[in-house]
Amino acid sequence: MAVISYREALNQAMKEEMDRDANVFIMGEEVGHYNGAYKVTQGLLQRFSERRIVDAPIAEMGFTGIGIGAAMVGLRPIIEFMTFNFSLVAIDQIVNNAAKIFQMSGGQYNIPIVFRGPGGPAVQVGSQHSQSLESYYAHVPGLKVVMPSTALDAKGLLKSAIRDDNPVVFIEGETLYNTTWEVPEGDDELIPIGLADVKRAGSDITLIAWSKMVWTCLEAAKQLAEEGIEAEVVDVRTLRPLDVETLATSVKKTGRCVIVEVGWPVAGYGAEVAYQMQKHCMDMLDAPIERVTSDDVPMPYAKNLEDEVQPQVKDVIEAVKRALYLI
Amino acid sequence: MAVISYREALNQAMKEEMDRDANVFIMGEEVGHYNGAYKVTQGLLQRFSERRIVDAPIAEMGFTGIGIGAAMVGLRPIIEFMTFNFSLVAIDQIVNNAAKIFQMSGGQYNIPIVFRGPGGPAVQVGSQHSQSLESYYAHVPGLKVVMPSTALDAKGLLKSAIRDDNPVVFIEGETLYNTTWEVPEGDDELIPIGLADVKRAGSDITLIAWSKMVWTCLEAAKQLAEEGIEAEVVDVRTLRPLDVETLATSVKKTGRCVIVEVGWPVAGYGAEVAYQMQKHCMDMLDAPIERVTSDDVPMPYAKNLEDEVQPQVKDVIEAVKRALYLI
Amino acid sequence: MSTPDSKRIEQEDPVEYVETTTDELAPLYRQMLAIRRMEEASAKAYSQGKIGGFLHLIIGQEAVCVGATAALKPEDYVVATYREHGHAYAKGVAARGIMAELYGKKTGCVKGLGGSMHIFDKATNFLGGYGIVGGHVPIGAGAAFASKYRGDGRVTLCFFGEGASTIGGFAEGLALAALWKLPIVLICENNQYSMGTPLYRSLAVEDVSLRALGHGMARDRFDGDDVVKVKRRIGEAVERARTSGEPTLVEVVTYRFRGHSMSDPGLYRTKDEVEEWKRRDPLNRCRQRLIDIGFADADLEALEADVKAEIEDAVKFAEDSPPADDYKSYVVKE
Amino acid sequence: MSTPDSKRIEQEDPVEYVETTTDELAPLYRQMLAIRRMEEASAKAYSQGKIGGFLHLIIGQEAVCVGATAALKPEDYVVATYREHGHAYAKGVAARGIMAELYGKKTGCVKGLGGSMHIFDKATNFLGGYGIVGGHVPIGAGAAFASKYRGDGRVTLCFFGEGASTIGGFAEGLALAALWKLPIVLICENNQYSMGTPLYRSLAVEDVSLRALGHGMARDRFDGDDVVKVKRRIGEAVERARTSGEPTLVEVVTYRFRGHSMSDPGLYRTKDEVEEWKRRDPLNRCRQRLIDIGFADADLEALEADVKAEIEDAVKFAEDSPPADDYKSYVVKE
Ligand SMILES: Cc1ncc(C[n+]2csc(CCOP(=O)(O)OP(=O)(O)O)c2C)c(N)n1
Ligand SMILES: Cc1ncc(C[n+]2csc(CCOP(=O)(O)OP(=O)(O)O)c2C)c(N)n1
Ligand SMILES: [Mg+2]
Ligand SMILES: [Mg+2]
Repeated sequence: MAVISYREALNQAMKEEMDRDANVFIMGEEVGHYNGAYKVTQGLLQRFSERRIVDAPIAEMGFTGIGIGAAMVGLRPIIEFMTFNFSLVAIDQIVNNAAKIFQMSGGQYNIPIVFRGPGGPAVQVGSQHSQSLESYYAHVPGLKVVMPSTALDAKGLLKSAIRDDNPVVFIEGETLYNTTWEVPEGDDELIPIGLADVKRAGSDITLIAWSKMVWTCLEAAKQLAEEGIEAEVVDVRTLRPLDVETLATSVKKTGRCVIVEVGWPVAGYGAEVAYQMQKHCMDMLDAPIERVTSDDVPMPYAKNLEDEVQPQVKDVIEAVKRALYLI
Repeated sequence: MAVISYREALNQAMKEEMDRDANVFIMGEEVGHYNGAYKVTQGLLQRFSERRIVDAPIAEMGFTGIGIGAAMVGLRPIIEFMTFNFSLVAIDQIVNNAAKIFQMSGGQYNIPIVFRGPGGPAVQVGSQHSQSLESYYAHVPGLKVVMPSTALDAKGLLKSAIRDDNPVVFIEGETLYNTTWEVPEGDDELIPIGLADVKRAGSDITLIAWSKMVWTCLEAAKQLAEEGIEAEVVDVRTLRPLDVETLATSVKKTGRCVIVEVGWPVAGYGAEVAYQMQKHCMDMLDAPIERVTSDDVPMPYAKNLEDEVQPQVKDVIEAVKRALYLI
Repeated sequence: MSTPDSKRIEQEDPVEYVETTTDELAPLYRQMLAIRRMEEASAKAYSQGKIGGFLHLIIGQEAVCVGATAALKPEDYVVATYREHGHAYAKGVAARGIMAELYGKKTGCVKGLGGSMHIFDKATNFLGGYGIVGGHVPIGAGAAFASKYRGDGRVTLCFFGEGASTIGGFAEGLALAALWKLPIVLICENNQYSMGTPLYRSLAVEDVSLRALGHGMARDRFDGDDVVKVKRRIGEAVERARTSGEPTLVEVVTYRFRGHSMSDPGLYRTKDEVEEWKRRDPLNRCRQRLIDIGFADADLEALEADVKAEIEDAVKFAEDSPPADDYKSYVVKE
Repeated sequence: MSTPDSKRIEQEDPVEYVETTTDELAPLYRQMLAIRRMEEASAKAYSQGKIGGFLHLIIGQEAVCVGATAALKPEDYVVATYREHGHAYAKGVAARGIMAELYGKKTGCVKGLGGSMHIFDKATNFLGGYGIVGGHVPIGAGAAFASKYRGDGRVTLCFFGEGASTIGGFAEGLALAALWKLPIVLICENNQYSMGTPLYRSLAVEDVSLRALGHGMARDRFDGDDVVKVKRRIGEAVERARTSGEPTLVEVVTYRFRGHSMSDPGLYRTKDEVEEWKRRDPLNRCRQRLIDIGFADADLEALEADVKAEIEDAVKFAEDSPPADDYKSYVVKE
């Protein structure tokens, strides 16, 4: 076991899978010579050459479509969005082509492709560069959607995504790249897509989150523990398909549930989780399901406002107390 | 009062508002000489000339952005998407520009614009032309989202949308254009954005729907009444901002709730409605909230499959009976 | 640049036919005729309510897809729009599978899931018909990218209408194909209308091939009346792609005889205009040419009877096939 | 087309200056200098942690935005990218408002909500800085559309980088501006890098202005060393837009001295390359030219002192201003 960063974990996953399968290649802006805008592809150009690490011009719709076309005929592209904010100019390709070609072709052409890059708010980059688009992708049949919170999950899930025969939208936490975690060495520690993970056990309440908000929940749980409240933290990890069972098992056990997401509230992915939990656990719920989300506003630039807008540890703690009828 | 079609109602709304305000113009593919792909703009070119009824080439991103730019400097564009399926190539303009310019400019530039056109499944047009994207738009702060089900609502709400100082995404039912309803004559019957509408009163259960599914629910309610079950049908009408109060009042009264939507289930707008209802009505709920949605698949072409995939009256009735613990 | 009043089509009349032989021309004529009959049969079935949704016919444009695909090898790829029945057939997709698909049957080439706009066939490397204008151009570039990646020497043809030339998907596909020198031929079938919009109201410059200039890409432009000419000129571009790996933007000027789709009466064109084009029908011309260069009457009769039988068989097959019955197995590949 | 080895910039050296007077040049120099000082001050504040997020500086490119906007009337519109502090200043936005915005203060020109990438100012018709590459080109075309709709005689300048020339938003804006003859000047600031990517790896043809050919649009291309040249040449395009309502695509070859943003060390360029361009610094050249054509030493000193005071005042204003405090009032207009 080695303690490595989330960034390094992603880098290893791609390196190992590219070593393993010559059909895997990476395409995106600044992924090669620049080593990636967030340095996730560091060193890969040197190892794999320009043929397999393809620096693309600013044409997300174009290179997303190129990835899909290449996947149709058997390659296994990894398309990096510099950030998922820029995937909006390419989303038609993902929703209308990547997700549907397997169906439209009556099962003849499957699309083994990974769309990856950072998503969710960064720091002080303003409203066009700070948004969480996971609900857009989770909405679409034909896609899988993965959002790992730790280096361990990042590596194991990215490897699974690359080996998956379907399009996988793999959204990395823009502020998680420097976080570290223990990750086994070698290349066989795959983590299957579609499984949630209990990141902390607890009996009083279930906190459900994904990506960066898992860390926020773990910190909240730690602080709550000091007050004698034991929160279970369940990391969704895969948004599509959702592991309803693991989530519901926890909620049935604790009888209370707070869903924490960094995105906008209305029709966010948290609403789906809430629906599933009320449906599967209603009889066991001792309080309404709470969501903690960002405020329903475009992200402001000023740091103080940005912090106010996003869910903080204190907001999670407050929601937990509301759900426990302590306030 | 005259009985007019949904199509005619939309046409009247635009005609009246264009007569009223010289800053209003319509831009989109085939809106002028062709009178609209669905003939919603019939006759407007003759009345208002090419200056105000602008046939655009196939460049949704371009003409959506042109609308936004024109709105910044004071015009009031109505941008027609031939169908909302094609809005996916322009969604970046709507999410990142239309919805955010008011905020990004610190309140200096508001964007009075309407994006309108048919949405939701048509008949046998396959997966790229049959999808319900309302949850994408409802997710975004800065937008308003309207989906009228009747000619009356269509007219009154479109007029309000055109007069609104914010971007309004106005999604028409692709299969509703020929439906008729009583609509008062003259031009002052505005219906405010943000109000739900009880389309049928009932005491046993609340059916919540929007657009075409309101009709499905009304039919289900009729059939249920024959069995002695009185369903209240609430038409959401405006998805953003959602009129939680009207919905919750009904659900608290009936104690049961079925949400019916024609789109995909996962992270659909119905999930948001479900969350709001469980949050506001949990103590008054006698059964878990049910959703009836389309199957979680891309839309097939064959008519028999297409019908199977979409919510039918019988599916609504079944869900109602489940919620009433009758099955 | 031109105005509504300027002559919109530069067209030699009479056609100067390209040299050919009956051996070369007869199979091309056969394909064009089969496509014409298939399209007519589907129009009939549509009006009988047996085919639903949108149905975009290619009648009048057959020489383009037939001539172009004739320049290919079987392993080459073709990508097309929603107006793709002809392209699929020309690439080798059986009329049975296409017709059954239009009928929404289980035996359709995509099992009744796609319908008219989404014909796909892996066996013949037909990469599909797509409904979002311009969205398939990057897909085609992607297949070409794969060929370059593998060095497999395959070429991709990507068809689109002139109406697609204003949309970003086309522009990005063009830019990337040029930058990366992808072995693709981008074929603009300029049928002079994008739905009800004539060229002069959708394009600042009606010569779409000029877009190649800004990207240093090879280009060509000619009319689509003579299927052999199409085969030769596209053949040059295919050769360029195959040997030097370089893309070409080719514009072929053509005309659709019918409306945009079955629901469009086409009122935006004068009867005279349509009649004038019908007079130059590339199918009739091809037939005449075949006779002129010495194809025997008996052979022609046999060929035409054969086509008739093939399409009748396809319709019967479609009629008799069981309805589509599975929409769940092709969402996620297990 | 060119390769990595070909000479990437055609650049006269020494510059052949365009005729001018001290009356014309002094205010242009003043603006360029103020922008340079403002950028330097913001770089400093950024490294002190007082400015956050991305900070894209325009140092080295000042002659372009200053020369171009000098060709405008106050009622004309300007739209720009995330690298827009200079454009905003040149259009008349006060340094105080810009600097306070970078600091995220309540007194910022967009109240601390936008930051470096989103400067807007209605009073000066500055329609904003945008973060999605190419996404603002249609916005600019929209302002021009409004001018045409109203016949108000205004002209819109829309600035973007050469890296934006491959994206659909640019292509669609270009096509529509050409088709509808919108009074806009599309100005490509070709600073030869798009983040770390040099021209030859992002563009098949390095002359972006050639894209105009496919749309029958007027075009121009020149280097951005002499602010007066920029003013004259953009002035011609502005005049064309104002009088005949026709758009122009103009490419100005320039260079950014700093990295793409503050977090980019710019390792993809050689020191020599950067030094060579710094030697030709348009700001220094402008200053020298001003002296050469007879601007008095005392006047120059006074001008420079004035600029220094203005920027110091702006920084002090930003430092002293209260933090942003309202993010709720500007989501929906009531
Ligand atoms: C992005 C997008 N916008 C609009 C449409 C609707 N539409 C379908 S075909 C068509 C006209 C296309 O014209 P052209 O490209 O010339 O091809 P043709 O139909 O003439 O073969 C339009 C507007 C669409 N399918 N996709
Ligand atoms: C659609 C989109 N893709 C990617 C980015 C990330 N990005 C920001 S600036 C930039 C480079 C732009 O280069 P250029 O257009 O030449 O302008 P310059 O920065 O040189 O002024 C990139 C890739 C973005 N903001 N938007
Ligand atoms: Mg056409
Ligand atoms: Mg640049």
